Amino acid sequence: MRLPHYRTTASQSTITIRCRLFGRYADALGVEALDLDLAPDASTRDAVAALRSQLENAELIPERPLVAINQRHALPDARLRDGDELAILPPLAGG
Amino acid sequence: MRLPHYRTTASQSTITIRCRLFGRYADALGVEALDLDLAPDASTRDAVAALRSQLENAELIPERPLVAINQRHALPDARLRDGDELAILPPLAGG
Amino acid sequence: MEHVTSEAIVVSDLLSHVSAVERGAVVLFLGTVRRSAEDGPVRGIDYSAYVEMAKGEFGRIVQEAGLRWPEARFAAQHRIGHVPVGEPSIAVAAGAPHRAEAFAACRFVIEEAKKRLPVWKKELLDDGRARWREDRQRDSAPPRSPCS
Amino acid sequence: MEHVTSEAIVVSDLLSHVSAVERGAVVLFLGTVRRSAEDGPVRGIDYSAYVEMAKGEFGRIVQEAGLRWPEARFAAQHRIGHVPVGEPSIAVAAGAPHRAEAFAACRFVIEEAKKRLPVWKKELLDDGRARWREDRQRDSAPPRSPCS
Repeated sequence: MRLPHYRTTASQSTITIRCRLFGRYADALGVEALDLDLAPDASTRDAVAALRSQLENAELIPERPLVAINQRHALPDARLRDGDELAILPPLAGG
Repeated sequence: MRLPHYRTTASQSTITIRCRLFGRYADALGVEALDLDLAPDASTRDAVAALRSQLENAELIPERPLVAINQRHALPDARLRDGDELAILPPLAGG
Repeated sequence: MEHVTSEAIVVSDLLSHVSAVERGAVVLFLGTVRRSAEDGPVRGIDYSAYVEMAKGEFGRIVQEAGLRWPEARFAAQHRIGHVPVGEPSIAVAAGAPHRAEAFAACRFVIEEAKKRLPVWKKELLDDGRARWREDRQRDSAPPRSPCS
Repeated sequence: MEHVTSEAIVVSDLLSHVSAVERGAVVLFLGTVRRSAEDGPVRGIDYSAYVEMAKGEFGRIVQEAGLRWPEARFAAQHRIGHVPVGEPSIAVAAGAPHRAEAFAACRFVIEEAKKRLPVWKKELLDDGRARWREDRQRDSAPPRSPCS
């Protein structure tokens, strides 16, 4: 699968994370996965801000959505590392 | 089925109840049902006393066993009426 | 469905009895004949009952549960006669719109059944011996219905 | 047994997975797709999931339950894809030596699953429309494991 790839910094020193969208977010934005280049000290909050500024319909994603990093629930200000998988989760509705 | 029948009073004015035994009581006493003649104002306690004095091995039955009258749990001093079915219940162990 | 049966309990019958599209939660309890260090070499239990009363009492328990949880539906069975180790001797299913009620209603029925059903068990051991097993108090106070 | 499946849930598989002669109590919870006045004309739900994470998270929940109730055994499945009204979308079974633990352990697993599994539902209505259904808060605080 070829993923959309967005750069948010011009610097050489960036990290790349994989961003995944689910449920109504994936539906509305028309994308399920994309790579994001971020500053090395970026948090999930920065990643969300980048998504919100770059993707159409991304205002559907709240500023502090539920997130998971590398398939574990994470805090909204968690620090990201190069290669992380960041999932933006709509409100959970399992069961 | 012919039931053993025990008279405890000589008076004409008696009530007859049917007494049923279960579980270890029926096992030890070798009887599952019998009729008892009792005074008209008899309580379950009187019926139990009669059983204990008249049947072999009946000391296994406590003085105040768990009882049911007409298939409902009853208090140990409940008043009996002619025709009642009095069940003497070992400690319950269902489930 | 009979509350007291001498046949094997069929779980799927209980589940379908309490299931319906408007009840999104089903809780099932199964009590099975146990064999463990604590219990000794039990190969089965012979359950005996005051059958007419056990049926009536189980019916009253379910009725009381229906008053407490009016949207719930229940299925409840006690098996009597010989029940081999590992097989269910009692089953209670409760279906309700939401899970909190389904759990509470199922728990209510099994707790009341344990306290109130006139049922007795004789354990059958590996060596062929049998023994009456009583786990409850020998008290003469009758088990009280919580609603009466 | 996979924690996330796209096939129909087979209740008997869950029950046999948690049953054993030393565990005398089994509690099963089934969450089924509901149709009621409150829910509207729902004919089914399309469940989607972050599958890899949902499997891992359900596994962690069961593991945490195993630390709390070391003698218990668990089976837990969430079905994804289309689930017609009346069929189970989630099932949790807990087998334990005694019923108090079996009830508590089963309840723990379903409550945690509801809070923590990355699963979403799109209701399919009689008229052919579909709508996302969210019943939980839109909060950004991550669901916390009670053990971490």
